[in-house]
Amino acid sequence: ADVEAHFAAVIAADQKIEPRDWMPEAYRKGLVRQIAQHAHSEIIGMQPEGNWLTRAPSLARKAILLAKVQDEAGHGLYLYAAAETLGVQRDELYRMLLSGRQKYSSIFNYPTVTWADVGAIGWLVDGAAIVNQVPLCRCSYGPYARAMIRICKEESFHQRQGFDILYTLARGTDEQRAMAQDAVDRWWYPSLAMFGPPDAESTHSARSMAWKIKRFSNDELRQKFVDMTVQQAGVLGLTLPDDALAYDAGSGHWRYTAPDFAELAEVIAGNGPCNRQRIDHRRRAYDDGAWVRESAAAYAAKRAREAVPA
Amino acid sequence: ADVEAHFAAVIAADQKIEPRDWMPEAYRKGLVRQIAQHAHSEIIGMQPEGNWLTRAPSLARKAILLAKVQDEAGHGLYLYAAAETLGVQRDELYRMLLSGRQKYSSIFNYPTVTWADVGAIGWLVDGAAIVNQVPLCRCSYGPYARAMIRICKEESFHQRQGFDILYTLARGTDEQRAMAQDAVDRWWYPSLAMFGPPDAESTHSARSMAWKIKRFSNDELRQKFVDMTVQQAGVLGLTLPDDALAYDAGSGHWRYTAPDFAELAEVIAGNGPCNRQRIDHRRRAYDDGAWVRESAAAYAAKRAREAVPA
Amino acid sequence: MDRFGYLVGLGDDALVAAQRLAEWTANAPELEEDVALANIALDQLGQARLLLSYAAEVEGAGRDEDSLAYQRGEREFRNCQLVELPNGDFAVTIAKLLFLATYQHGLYAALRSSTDRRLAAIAAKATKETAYHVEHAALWTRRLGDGTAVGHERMTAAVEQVWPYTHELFSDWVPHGLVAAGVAVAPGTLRADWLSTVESALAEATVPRPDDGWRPGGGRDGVHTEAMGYLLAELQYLHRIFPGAAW
Amino acid sequence: MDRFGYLVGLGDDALVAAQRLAEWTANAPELEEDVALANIALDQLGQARLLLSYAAEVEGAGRDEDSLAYQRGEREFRNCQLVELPNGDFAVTIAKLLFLATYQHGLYAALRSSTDRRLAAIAAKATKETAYHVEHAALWTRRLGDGTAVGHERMTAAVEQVWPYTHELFSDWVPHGLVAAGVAVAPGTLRADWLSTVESALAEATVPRPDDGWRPGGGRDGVHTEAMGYLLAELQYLHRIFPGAAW
Repeated sequence: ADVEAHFAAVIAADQKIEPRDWMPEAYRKGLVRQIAQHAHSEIIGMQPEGNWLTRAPSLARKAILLAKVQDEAGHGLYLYAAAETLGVQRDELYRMLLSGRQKYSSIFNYPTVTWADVGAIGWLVDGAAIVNQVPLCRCSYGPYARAMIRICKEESFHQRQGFDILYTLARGTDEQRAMAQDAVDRWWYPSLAMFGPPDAESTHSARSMAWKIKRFSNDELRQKFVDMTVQQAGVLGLTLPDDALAYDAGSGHWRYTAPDFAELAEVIAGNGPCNRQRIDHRRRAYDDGAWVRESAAAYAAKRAREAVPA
Repeated sequence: ADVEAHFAAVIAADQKIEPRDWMPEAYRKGLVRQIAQHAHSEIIGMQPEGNWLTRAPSLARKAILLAKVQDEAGHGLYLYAAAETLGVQRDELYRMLLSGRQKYSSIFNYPTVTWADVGAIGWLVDGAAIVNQVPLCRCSYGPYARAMIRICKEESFHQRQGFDILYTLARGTDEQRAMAQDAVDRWWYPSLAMFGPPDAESTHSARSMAWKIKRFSNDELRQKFVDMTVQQAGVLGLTLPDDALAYDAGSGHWRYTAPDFAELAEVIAGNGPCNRQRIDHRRRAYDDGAWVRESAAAYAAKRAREAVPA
Repeated sequence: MDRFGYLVGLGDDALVAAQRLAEWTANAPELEEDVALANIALDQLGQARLLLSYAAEVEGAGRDEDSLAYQRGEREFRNCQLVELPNGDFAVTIAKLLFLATYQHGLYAALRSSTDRRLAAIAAKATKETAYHVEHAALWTRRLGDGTAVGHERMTAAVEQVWPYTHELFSDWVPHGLVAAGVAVAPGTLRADWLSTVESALAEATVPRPDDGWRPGGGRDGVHTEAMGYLLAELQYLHRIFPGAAW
Repeated sequence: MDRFGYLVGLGDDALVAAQRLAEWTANAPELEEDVALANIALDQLGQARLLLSYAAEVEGAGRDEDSLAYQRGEREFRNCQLVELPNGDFAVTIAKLLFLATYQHGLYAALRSSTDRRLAAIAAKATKETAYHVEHAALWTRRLGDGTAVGHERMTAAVEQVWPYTHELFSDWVPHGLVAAGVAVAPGTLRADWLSTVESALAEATVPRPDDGWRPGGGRDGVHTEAMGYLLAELQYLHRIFPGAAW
């Protein structure tokens, strides 16, 4: 059909598919799933860092953290809006999050145990997110690509802030330095796992590549992240917890120990340290807020009726 | 009538009226009011000190404070039991507390702002309570008198513990000493007000005296407390916040500035710093616990039915 | 109480308000409100930082915004009790914000012509920010008060619960010398405008304006509600563990 | 992990349990329960003090029960996560207590014959105390589980919520050398008796025994749930402000 040819041509020409364009149902569904999961991750991701808002150790750090967590809510909003261009409703997606039918990034199922974890999340988790997301700025679906451009800018800001927290701690007292190293030790492998299972076991990937939603394989992105992070760890003066890390002059890459994918599978299956807590938290906020949303809707309806001339 | 004569004779002989004895309705009602108010005070009094249970600065102090607050709950239980001998139900009295129809001691409507307040409550508030309560051990109503004997023993223990907290603080760092003095400054006049309005304005007193429920007037007890406390303040090395304090060699008593009875009246009327908080707290505990009490009652009823032979 | 104390009083109001608002993050009834409350918290925190930094300079004892925020004891905090009250449900938070922001907006608007130029500059920025806070709180007061029956009931209860604590905003705690010198504003002079704004916001929301009765206070003298100690323990704990460390 | 670490692990369980139970004071569903929970909290606190004091002596580094309780960071606390979980409703508290006390009772009963005589003496006292705790929790489990429909529903939900955290009680965290020396008990050996007691308590209460599935852990390595930081901030704040002061 014409529409199919048009779709294929746009993809081939590295141009953008827009909401009104015809698209294969699998393309649409895959995108909804991916964008929703991405949006959910932003929203759930507010919790581990939000955990330190009231306890941040300086007012400047408190302000930066508050702005960051606020950005995450904002990212969630852009992304839900991008998903809505594909004919779904935010509330519907949100309920799928709450009921567990849609996922969010498993990285947010680990607890933030100390203040240094806020730094490690910024440096490692946002760092990994950026490596994952920068290629999405060129993704074939226009609204998603445009949302990602905005998000990536802010994320790289967040990553620098996380780096800066760790940099300060690493140059602080012995206890602060130990706190920073401990956080890196705990967040390193979970961050590596953010790139998903190894290419050999990855589902969805081939078609996503063909459709130019995904541009690099999980292992390619993971390698890129390792190469980048090893350098930065040197600047921080902190150690990555992998004795096997070694520069391979031949490939120009750092060799590393792969994360424990069995653990990743467990966390994805719902058995990470904080899965229940994270979803319970969101459900509680949603349920506690029901009367507020209902009252606001009733108020809006009254105003709308009044606006209609009698 | 015979019963009236018997009642009068028992009172005159300084013996005890017991639950099965005839008593004037006003005697019974007055006692119910007084014992209930006393019980309510123990229960509400758990809150200001309970406020420091999770924050006590040493494990030894935490244990002592926990035992003390537990004693207060126990005192409440004895006293409600004493009131029940007069033909009322604890739950009925408790609901009168929650609805504001019965009072509790106004002293518990002040907040515990620092750890030193726990010391000041023990020393001054429990000290004043003891002065008030020791004569009640000889009160004409048997169950009340016996409850008071047990309570007074524990209270004097509590008073020494409070004194010891302040003694330690007064010999500690400058900040600790200042904390102790500040607490004494804030609790002194409210403690003086615990003895009630000046004799000239006191209601209930004359009849209570005649019936040997009350043995000394408000002002007599207040003076006794001042004389005792001035000595102890000297040992502590803390200052009572009254420039007019002076020893009167003629009377052998210390002259002092009377508390602000207008403020006392305000607090009694419901406008102390914590009146609403204290009652709201109790209501919340009562309401939140309703399902628990109901389930326990249902369980007990099932067991009782099973115990009946078929 | 001097200029330092005045600045600290205003700064503590903003700091404690920011701390309470930050507690809402990831707990708000909808995502847009997570964003909005974080925004308001950020504004309040920004005001607190400007005021406390300036206070520290005025004092000239080598302190800074962090030593003031993290190393004072509860009895040295000069905020009104209104801001330290627990968040309660969303209606209580909105009532607190409506009353606080309306007060702050009137205060900062007046302080724009303070003879203290640094304070006047802070006030100019804060006037704009608090105008948005008032608007936001008033909108939610209407949405809750004039929405569903449940919303109306909760908003009414919240306003009644918080109202007594508004009296302290207008208590006579500011040194008369500072007022005479045109540095500060006498709080009492702000109440008429405050009342008129608040009363019309409540009227539009069909929420009754409570009677004036109980007037708790003491915050300006460092006597706080029992909620304050827990707030400070959370705020200060980490900083206090490592005295003098940089973060 | 050595004898010091073992004692600290047991002591931290008791300390954190006491802290959570103390939160109930003046909040219990009835006065008798205020008394009972305070009693249990006192027992747990007493055990914590004996264990931490002894740990400090064993360490020989000049620390005492207070420096261990108040001056360690979160990552140094060795308690299981079960005890740090927020109190939740009364059913959650009872479920936590039933599981903890049953474990402690079996543990202390076994430790009465520890080759470490001091520990054996502490265990002898604690065995009696925890027997009462188990009985109290089991009684309430029946009252809630076999009382009203609401009680049954809440007790069932509470048991399901807390169950996963019981696995950590029996994790292999105790140095095998200590076990071999007869000082300590291998936690895994306690589970069979624990299960039998708990299963019959649940059965009598008509509460289903949850399936084993998720097995959170980490507490013995000092990796705690996010609730722990707030608990410690409250516990330690005052002591930390005045390092070295006597109280």
